[in-house]
Amino acid sequence: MRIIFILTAALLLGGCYQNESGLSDTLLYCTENSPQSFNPQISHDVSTLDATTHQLYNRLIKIDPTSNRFIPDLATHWQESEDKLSYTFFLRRNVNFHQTDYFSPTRYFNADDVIFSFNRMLNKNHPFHSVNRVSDTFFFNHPFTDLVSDIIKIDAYTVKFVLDSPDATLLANLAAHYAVIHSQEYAHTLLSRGHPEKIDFYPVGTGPYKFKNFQSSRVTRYLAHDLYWGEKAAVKNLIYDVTANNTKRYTKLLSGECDVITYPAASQLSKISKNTDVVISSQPTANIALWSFNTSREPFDQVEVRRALSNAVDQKTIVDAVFFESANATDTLLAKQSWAFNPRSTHIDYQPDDSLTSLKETDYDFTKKLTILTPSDNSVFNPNFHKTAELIQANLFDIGIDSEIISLSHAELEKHLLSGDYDTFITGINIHINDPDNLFRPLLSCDSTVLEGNSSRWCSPQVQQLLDSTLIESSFIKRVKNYYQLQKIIQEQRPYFPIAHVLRMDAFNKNISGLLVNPLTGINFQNVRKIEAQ
Amino acid sequence: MQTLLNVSNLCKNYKRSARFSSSGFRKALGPLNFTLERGKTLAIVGESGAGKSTLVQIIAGLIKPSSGEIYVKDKPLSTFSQQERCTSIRMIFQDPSSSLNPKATIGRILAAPLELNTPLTLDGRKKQILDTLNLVGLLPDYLDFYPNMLSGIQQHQVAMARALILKPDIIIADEILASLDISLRFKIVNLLLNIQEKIGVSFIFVAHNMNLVRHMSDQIVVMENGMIVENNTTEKIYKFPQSAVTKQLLQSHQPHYRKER
Amino acid sequence: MLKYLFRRLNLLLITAFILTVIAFMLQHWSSSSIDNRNYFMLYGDYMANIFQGHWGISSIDQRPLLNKGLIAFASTLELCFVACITSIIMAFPLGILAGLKRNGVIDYAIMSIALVGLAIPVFWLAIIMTMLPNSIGISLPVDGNISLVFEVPVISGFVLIDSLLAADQYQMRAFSDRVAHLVLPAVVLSFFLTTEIIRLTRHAITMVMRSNYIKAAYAKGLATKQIVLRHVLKNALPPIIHQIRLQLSTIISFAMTIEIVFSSGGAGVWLLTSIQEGDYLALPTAVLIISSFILLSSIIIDIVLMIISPTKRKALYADQ
Amino acid sequence: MLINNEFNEDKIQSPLQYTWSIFKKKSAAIVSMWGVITLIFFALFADLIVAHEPSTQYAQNLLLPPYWMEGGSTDHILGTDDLGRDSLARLIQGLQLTLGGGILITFMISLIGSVIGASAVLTKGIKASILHHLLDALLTIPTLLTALILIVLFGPSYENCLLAVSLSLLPQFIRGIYIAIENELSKQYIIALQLDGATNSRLLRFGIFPNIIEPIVTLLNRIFTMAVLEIATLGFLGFGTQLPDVELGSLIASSIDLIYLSPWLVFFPGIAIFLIIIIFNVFAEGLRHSVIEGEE
Repeated sequence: MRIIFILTAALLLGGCYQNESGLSDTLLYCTENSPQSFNPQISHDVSTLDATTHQLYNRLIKIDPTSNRFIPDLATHWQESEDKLSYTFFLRRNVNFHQTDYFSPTRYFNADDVIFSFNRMLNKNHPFHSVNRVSDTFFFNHPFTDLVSDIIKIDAYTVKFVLDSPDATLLANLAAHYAVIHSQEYAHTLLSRGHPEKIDFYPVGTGPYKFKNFQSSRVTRYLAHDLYWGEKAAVKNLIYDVTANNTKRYTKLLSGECDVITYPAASQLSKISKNTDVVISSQPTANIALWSFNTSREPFDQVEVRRALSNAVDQKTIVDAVFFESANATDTLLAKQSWAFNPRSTHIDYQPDDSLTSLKETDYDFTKKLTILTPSDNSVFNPNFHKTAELIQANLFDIGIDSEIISLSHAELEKHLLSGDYDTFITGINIHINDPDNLFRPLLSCDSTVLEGNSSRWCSPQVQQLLDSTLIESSFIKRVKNYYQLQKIIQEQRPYFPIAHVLRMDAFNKNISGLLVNPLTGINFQNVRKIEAQ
Repeated sequence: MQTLLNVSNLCKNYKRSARFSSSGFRKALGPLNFTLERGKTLAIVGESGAGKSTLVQIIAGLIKPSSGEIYVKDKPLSTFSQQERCTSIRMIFQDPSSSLNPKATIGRILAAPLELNTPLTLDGRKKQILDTLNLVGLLPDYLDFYPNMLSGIQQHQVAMARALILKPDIIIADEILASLDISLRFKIVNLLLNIQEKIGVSFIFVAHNMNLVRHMSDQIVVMENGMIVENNTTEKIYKFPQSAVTKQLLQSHQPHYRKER
Repeated sequence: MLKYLFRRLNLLLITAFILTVIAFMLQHWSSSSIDNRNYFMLYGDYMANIFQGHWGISSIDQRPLLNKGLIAFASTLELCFVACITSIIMAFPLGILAGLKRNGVIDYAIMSIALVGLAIPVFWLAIIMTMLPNSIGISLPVDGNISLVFEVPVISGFVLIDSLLAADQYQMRAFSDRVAHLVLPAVVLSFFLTTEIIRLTRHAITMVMRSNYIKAAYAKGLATKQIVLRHVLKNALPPIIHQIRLQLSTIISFAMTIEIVFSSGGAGVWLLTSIQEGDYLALPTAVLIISSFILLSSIIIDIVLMIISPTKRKALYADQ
Repeated sequence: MLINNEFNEDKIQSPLQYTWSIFKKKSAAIVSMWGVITLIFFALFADLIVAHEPSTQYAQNLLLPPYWMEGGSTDHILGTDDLGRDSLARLIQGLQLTLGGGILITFMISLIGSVIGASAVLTKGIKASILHHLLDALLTIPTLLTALILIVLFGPSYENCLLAVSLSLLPQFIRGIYIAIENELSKQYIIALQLDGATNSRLLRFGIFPNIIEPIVTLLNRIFTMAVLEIATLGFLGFGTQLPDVELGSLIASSIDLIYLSPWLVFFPGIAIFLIIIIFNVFAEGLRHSVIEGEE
């Protein structure tokens, strides 16, 4: 009898169980990946940005999400010189760095911190320049590092950025995810302790949240920064939890184990949108899913073959079956909302018969097995690579091309890509800076490697020249014109088959308010409020 | 005349319980000495646990003796090949219902020893089987039967046929009567005596029942605690029992119905 | 008794030796270092390291593998333990009922349920269970060991105990949260276990009920309930415990699968992520930890059983 | 003792025939036998039965529900998946690999296990003792762990998955058959057969094997059940069949993201596994009971 009593008690406990995440001072955010580091300067994956940019750090300036104008952050105001070669920033006073278990700041934020933060990226002799530098990561290769020639400390609260030549993108770059301000004092402490590498894993910043701990590559805990200079965060404990499976994430949102989830499974969006307890935030991004042709290999070096293959793929079905409502089908690399988008570019439709005819004209070898390379894990720009590959495979089969899907894990994939032993590759690219150069350069520049994005191994002198000249072009009209021309070339040449522009999706319980998602720089929890669950 | 069986200084010491001993006694045996002549019947009697079963199992070749030797026609048994042993000594088990393979027909059961130990052809085997069946008084119809379709006494007859089929010199019968009804016991005993008369085989009987033993045997060995306490002709044992055990056995005139497992 | 213990110990040592050889080969393979010394030397070194507690370092987070493995396995054990208790509570009455009403309607009903329990793949049942919060509105957690709100320090490795120890910080909230997290996985696991125990109980009951002393008890005029309580349980328990011992590795296997579906931080998830991230040294560690647990516990069960019922000694010899 | 000839023929049934005659009278057993036959038939002749190829994509029919539900079509009886492939065709393809694998494993294990088990019983001594300890050691490694070890060593594939499952189940079978034979060896008719001078192989074939059918049926049933469950589990975890081949477990894993949208894609493969095991278990149980009754 006693046993039955205990059992009943346990069941009752289960029945009346109130989820602990119901507490209004704690917010659980379920992401699909753990951050690679806690410094957006060296890692630019979506998870790192979501975890760091708006939570741990501030930048000098930021972009107002509604008006798209630059507004003050750590810099209260700024001046541009007449010759457009220098910018002076006036810094905010009485800004506190985080007080944590591993560091106690003794001074406020000042110009030294700005200079430290940028010199780490710009100055190759900087003691922190090579710290934690895994490979030629995106940022350290970015042309921005070449454009700024010097950063001068005028006084403790004034800094001047000096450029070699006028650069239209400087402010955009300073508002970008990686232009965060670190503490110079903390860096020096770490150097003297002999652990400079900790700067990227035990972060200290000025943001509304401070780092508490990071457990078993799954859970990250933040505490509200109670000495924050601006409006303090309403939710005291912010917990990031990695739940890789997107169905599981949604299930956890329903069971109350997550308050906010990133990228709910695309296949479930129609169901989720019917759930009145859940709010979906969806934002267009410039992130794009692609199918790239290896142009360094026969027969994909022929533009006719590339166009014919593009003709053969039923893009609409792919978008329906893989992305459901989480992406907009596209025929161009650049997203429609970009200022450089060319609305009059040529299009290619799903025409398998035409495709077959033109392939026959090019003497395509139908006996050869075409390889479709895919990553084995999913990514923000494609919820299901393998499914995409299977759909393409079926389309190719219809026109008589036999193909083989090679699905590889991250490390294997890199090896394979570098060897160049592939015909086509299903991939995509994340864009964090709202400038066309950020899309075109990794995909199309001769200097860009396969791993940086140029998976079609594309290199055309004409395109390269357009890319380089447009970057230093100060006339906006001229830039737009150049990009129009570039898009025209690419639409004809087809080194990539663009599949869809992916939406940034987040879902959260309806008791959450004030959540801001910036598709470029990540999620922002600063103003989030949570109504206590009944 | 040649001695058919000569047991000389036979000993068995156990370290552990033997795998095949169903009663599982752990006592040492011997040293034992006795002989058996052709066409005669030897009865081994004693209380249960006296070592009768072990002794006959050693003779049958199921257990190896620790020391001593058994001579069959003056030839040591340890030098016998499997075939020679089979054709000279055969054993009838206590309970035919468990000693006949339930998944084999009578024909199969009887053919197996012939196939394994004689060079006979198919026809030869068939003839031998029919002859033997006839000898034990069974109809040839039974060849296709399975053991569980036969009555208890028929099963006994089959078991006997299996022992006889190789025309051995000695047949060991290990308490075969214990499981039978009193009327059937006599039937079996008579059958055995008839067979002995016809083919001149020697019997070794294990029993506790002195009654039947007297009727059948020429010679009696009385055992106690692994030793022979008395070994004499049936006449003398009955008339002048020497040991206490023998006297006690003789006094229990009433036949036992209880089955020994 | 002493002789039996000695024999069992002997068996333990030899089996443990074979296991360490397997683990050593795995270790040797996965570290893929080229060493020209002979295998005996290497094995000696490996064993020396094992005995000193140097089981290697995880390549994922640089924590000692032994520590990680023990913590993970503790969580698996906790699940197994809770599931065992739940299923014994559920299965015992059912099995007894089926055994008593053998070949009746109740028996058939219970045995059909038991068959269903055997046939349902655990991972599938687990998936269906994770859908519960959505479909019937029960608010039960479907993921993890304990809500992330609680930062329970690892003391014993058993989260139930640790969450109790953290009571000064969270009162009983952490503990009840842990219990809630165990409900669904334990239900799934106990589904399979219940099946097994029902079958065993029923069989044991039938065997016992057929035996003479029960008939005698009936003859004495005792009521069925009394007989069940007095004789049957006492006699049916040893074979059931014995069978559970044999099922131990299957139970742990299933528990690991269930953990993967519920992403609870146990041995299953630990191994899966380790393998996916190329930390193959986790495998020999897991083999040693889990196997030595099974080995030791089966020996303890054997000895306990032998103390309970000395007549079973012979059966234990034969390892049936 | 005259025996009428007709009566005689009627009466003499071999144990096999007798068992069959008992089996025939059990309706559940007969139904399950037809179930087994149907399953195997489906698995063997899938191409002839199902109108669709498992890999053909019907782009205009994505995620169709089963035909009895709203929006379903009789063209795709169990609906289609997210690529427009026919669910039934894929289910049957999965059935082929899961059921086929289970049967193959059971078959191989019973062959190899019987040989090892029998030779272990008949050659007592050091060899058997080594085998015992090795089995003891292997039995303490959970099957999932054995499978993971093999898959790490040789890479994930359907063949390796089958190998892993076989290796993890083999010790159980050997143990079982060892015990069954050992029990049988102490029976008197085996001793009698040994006295007839039977060789070991003859002893096994005529003496032991026909008398341990019941424990063998139980063992095989258990091995088969575990094999199917483990193949599916490994497939589910991604260590079994690799795409584009599907197996029931991997079918579940690949449909799990669609569980809110098209739950039947997860339900059906699970139910298929469930049915396989239920049908084979009822069949084996019927067989076992018939054997027991036949012996009584």
